[in-house]
Amino acid sequence: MGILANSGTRVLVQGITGREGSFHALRMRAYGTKVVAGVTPGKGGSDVDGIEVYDTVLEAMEAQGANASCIFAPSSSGADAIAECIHDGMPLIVCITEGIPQMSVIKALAEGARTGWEGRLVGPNGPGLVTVGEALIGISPAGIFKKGHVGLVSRSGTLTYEIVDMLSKAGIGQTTCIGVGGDPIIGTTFTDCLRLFEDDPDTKAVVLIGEIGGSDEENAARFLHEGSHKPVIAFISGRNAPAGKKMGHAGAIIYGRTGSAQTKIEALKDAGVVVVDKLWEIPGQLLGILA
Amino acid sequence: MGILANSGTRVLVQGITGREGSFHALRMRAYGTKVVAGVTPGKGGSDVDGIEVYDTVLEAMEAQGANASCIFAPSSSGADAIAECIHDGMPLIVCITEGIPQMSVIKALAEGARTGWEGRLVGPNGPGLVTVGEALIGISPAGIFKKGHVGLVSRSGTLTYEIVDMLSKAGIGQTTCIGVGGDPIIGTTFTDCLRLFEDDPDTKAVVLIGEIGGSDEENAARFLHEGSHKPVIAFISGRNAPAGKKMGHAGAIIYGRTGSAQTKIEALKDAGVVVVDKLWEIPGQLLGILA
Amino acid sequence: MQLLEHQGKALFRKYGIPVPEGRLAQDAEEAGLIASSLGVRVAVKAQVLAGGRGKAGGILLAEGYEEAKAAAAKIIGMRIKGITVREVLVERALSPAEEYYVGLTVDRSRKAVALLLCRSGGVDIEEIARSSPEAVYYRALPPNDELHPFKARRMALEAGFDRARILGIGGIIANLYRLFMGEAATLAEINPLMVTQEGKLFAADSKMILDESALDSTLEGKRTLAESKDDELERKAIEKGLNYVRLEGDIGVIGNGAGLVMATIDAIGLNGGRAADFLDIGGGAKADVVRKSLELLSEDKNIKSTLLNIFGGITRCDEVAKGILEAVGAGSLPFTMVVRLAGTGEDEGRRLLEESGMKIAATMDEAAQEAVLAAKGAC
Amino acid sequence: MQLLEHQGKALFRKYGIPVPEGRLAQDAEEAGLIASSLGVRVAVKAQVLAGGRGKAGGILLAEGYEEAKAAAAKIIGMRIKGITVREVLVERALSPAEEYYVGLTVDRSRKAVALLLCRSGGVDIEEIARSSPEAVYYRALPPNDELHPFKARRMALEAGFDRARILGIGGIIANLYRLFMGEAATLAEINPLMVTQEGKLFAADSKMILDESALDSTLEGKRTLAESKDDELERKAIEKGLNYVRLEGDIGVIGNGAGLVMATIDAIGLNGGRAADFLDIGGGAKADVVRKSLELLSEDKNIKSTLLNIFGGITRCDEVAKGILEAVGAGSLPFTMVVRLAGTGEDEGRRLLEESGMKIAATMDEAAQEAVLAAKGAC
Repeated sequence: MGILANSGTRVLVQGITGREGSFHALRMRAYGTKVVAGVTPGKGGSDVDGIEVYDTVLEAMEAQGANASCIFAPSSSGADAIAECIHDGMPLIVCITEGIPQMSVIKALAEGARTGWEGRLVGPNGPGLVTVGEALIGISPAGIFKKGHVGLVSRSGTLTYEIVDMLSKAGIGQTTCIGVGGDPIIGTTFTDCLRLFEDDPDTKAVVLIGEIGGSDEENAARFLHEGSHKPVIAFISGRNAPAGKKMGHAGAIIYGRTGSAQTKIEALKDAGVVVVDKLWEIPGQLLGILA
Repeated sequence: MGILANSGTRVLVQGITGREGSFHALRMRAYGTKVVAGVTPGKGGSDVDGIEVYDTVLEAMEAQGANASCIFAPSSSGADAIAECIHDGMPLIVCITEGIPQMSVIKALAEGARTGWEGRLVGPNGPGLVTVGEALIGISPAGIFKKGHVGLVSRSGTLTYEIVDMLSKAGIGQTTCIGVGGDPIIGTTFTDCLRLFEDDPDTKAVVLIGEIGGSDEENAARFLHEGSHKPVIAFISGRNAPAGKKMGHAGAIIYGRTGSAQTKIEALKDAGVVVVDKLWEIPGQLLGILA
Repeated sequence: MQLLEHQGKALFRKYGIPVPEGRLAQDAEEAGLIASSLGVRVAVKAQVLAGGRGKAGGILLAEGYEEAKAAAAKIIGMRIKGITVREVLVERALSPAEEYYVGLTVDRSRKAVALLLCRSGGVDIEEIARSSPEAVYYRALPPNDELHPFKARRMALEAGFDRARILGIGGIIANLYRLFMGEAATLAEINPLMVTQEGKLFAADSKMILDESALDSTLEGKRTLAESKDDELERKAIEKGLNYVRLEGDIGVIGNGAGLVMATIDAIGLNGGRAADFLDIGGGAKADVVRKSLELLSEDKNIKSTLLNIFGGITRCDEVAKGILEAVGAGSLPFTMVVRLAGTGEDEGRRLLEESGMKIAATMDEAAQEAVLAAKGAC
Repeated sequence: MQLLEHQGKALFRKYGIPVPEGRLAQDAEEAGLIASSLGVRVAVKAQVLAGGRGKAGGILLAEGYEEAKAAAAKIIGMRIKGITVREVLVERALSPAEEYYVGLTVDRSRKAVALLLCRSGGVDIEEIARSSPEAVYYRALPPNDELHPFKARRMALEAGFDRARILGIGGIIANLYRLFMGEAATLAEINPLMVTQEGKLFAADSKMILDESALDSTLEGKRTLAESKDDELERKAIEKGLNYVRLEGDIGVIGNGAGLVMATIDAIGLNGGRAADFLDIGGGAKADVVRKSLELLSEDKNIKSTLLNIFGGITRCDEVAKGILEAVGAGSLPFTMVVRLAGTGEDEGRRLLEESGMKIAATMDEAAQEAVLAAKGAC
């Protein structure tokens, strides 16, 4: 089980003939992920170690039944890759590409809403996701994961690896670990993931790794306030970061009392979440909960 | 009777506080047109010789039941005035303003199509229309018209006056005279007007004044080819104009064998239209038809 | 406003469409220097707004300083379809493996942006469109702010373009669309879009028309517009704010409204004469516009008689009459005046002109006949 | 990329948003000349990216050459929130009748463009938003290429703006939206939008942030970005392609991934230290990036120890180790190095460093403690 992807997920890799794309496509396949196709415009008809390459997403979906895409595109064409998937009704899009302009992502998602697209975008600018033992979509190092009952959702890539490594070494396995992406505008949010974990019978507890900026953590806290939910342990990084000068009044007005480490921690605590001060306290807290 | 507007049409004038707007609003009212409101943003609450002014089209429609708008706006805000009418569901928009970028008009009409607007735009860059004895919307000189049974549709303002004057002096009255506008992108076409005249019991014959460029005359000829129709007399100006260098290959490819005076004249003749060589032959031809 | 090849290519560069390396030269010497700094075989291309440059000898290949200088010396000063060549574009010559056609234009009937693609680009595209219309791919695009490259790639595939090149071609089509919308173009053509022997893509020529209504009505916009005119009088007309096009006859034409002016030109034609211009004073023109118009036509030495044809609506005939008298008063006109006035202010206008001894024609037909007779008499 | 007031106002001008007449001055003399050429009362305004300029004495009113020169002399060289003022904007001083607030920003939660309007502009807008949130008009706009002025006027009416001014205000909002979309802004504020005693509208201040991801990745874009940084080391970092922010402590921090770097800074804080910077080498960094990063930190004289914290995913610990050794080899580092390596290539990386006598911390917590101790020991 786990969420978003499993052993039945048929992944296509956009940008598969690039250096990063081919490297990670083969690593994903080595993990056991069903990597069924690649897309690189102009390279249709070739293959990457047996994975057939197509010119368009539509061709790859029709020929190989791909139902998830992992995007490794240069930043200048990342938004186009997302838009192509949305246009063709791709159920799951995992975008690794960083440096995509925010407005391009807003436009692509608005177009999806307008045309009734019912899929999900994870990222951009994230490490992707892993449903342990079933499917690895993205760039996470495969060796750190261990199958178990903790779901993890994070805005940061390396911090996720750090924590997953700690958990696995402490004997705490995971269901699905998701990096939602570090950009201001992302598809799938903390709240979306918490909702999905709520319905996953294998997940017994969730680790949430937030950071300063935006209000995704506060939104998650609001969701957790409503009704009962599985136990959540959170860590917020950036308490010692300087107050962001970037938001301007408009940001301050919209987000109001959100965005700082303090507001996030308080909101989550109010919602019954255990918020640890130190990263390395997470395994201990989890062992207490899962015991 | 006549088409598009009649004595029941309630006209609002956009840009009514400007020099042209106020001048023509009062001339229209003097003709007998029901000029029920004006719109000039920021001047709401004032009046022009008793005609109340509003800040928005919506307010004018709600307060005065306006169901047609005549736009006198500077070229830089003409497209905005059209867009405002379309947004508020105005049934008839007559746009006098010239110099509106083509793409703005294309976008406004596309937005209308997208949102299900069922109204009609006449113009931009035309003299408007007159249903003789009932409503004058636009800038045509009132004195030249005479009530009767000929409909007239033209791409040119002054040429229309010239012909209407000839007709009236020859004792030939009109139902409705429409200037569709001289811009490449216009709302209501020759074909639209011919269709409406076909259903107007008062109109016995139609005069069509075309000119070189585009394919609106050829499209009208195609419409007239289908089934029987009221008699049409046409004149095409621009036979001696130099061949347009402006269209490029793309224009030539799209319009194919259209656009020149010759192709227009041939197409109309093929559709059973009497095409006169000289403007001043129109009254004689009409007298023959109406006799 | 139609752009010269090098102006269009500057816009191509701005929007990321690859063009061959090259620069504009004002004289032969400069052309030679550009060629030697490029260090490759170059094309020396006349910069004029006339079709058929190549056939007229306006494009020559050259290598090195001497050859390029000689080629430019041949081309600069040459007249192509009546226009004198003042500048040449010197750019890297390409070896085409394939030539495509890519065009965007406003489709008046469909009220949309039309994308046209063809596998066979180059000069014969219109012939191909006529003889085998199925070879030209057509797509009406919604007027959005963007055309996604992935959609452009699919259109290129549907048009039968080489699959191996669709990444580059899709980007070029998407960028051309951005240019089209961003610069308010009504026509943007790359013909040919060249695929070199090495598989690289280049816009080898440009044809661009910008919507004059969308140019900022600033001095800057007006100057650009004026610079785009090859004809001296057309440039002056823009500076004076007049809507004027030079034609090739000997009878001046002034009227109010484009349709009326064209009909007047036709009436002259029907009577065996040829118009020297198209000059529309528009609606509601005051005396000074009429005076400026007559002054402009006075500079055209070909004009033997001038027909001024007014049907007054917003335009008042008495204002027009005042303008004529101002022009006559400022110095005698170098041509015979034939005037026809009708509509608003007709009586007052006639009175003013008749007082000064000028004759007014009764109808448009009569006016045209008189103007033709006067031009012939002056020969 | 945050813009200075005068840079933002240049964009306002480009998009037709009225700003007070004025120019930038690099020294007091120039400021005096601008004031005397304007011939009116002027505001002399420090150009720094810090809030509260006015309260800090960075904005002075003056009239004529002498007063303006004196005001500029006071302001240039002044330090506001740690930033030295290098330039002043000298512009016509306005007499406000009303001050509005107009702002556009990316709304992260709604994934939309947010328009914010308030009848009470000026410095206290945030306070107003807190105390009477109903006074701030909010509207999420779809990400189209245009916001019609008529819609903007209706929003201004809904926000309670003066009905007599909505024509101008609607145009300004629509133009600000064009700017926001056209320049890929993530924030565009006019605060205050001033209505003068004469009823004219002016953007009296600008606050603009552009999306760095949308800057062309050309040298030009990078240079603009570098120029936008007040800090010398931050400018250098951009030239070297490093993602660096200077902080105020004495412990250098380098890590891979923004979250890990922030967590490292927090770990230092929990152990009683203060970080001197945020430096993220990103994913898959090679040895040279690590070397460049250490070289950059070597230029910060405040740094007493540096903690390099790597969890290898795509990034290989052995590459990182090589980079450290290159930096050490190129010249001894002016601070104590504390290294923590985990993940991909950990064993090889440890071996390389231990061979050269460097100690590796076992955990992140231990590494933070060591770095704090080292910094304290160096005092």
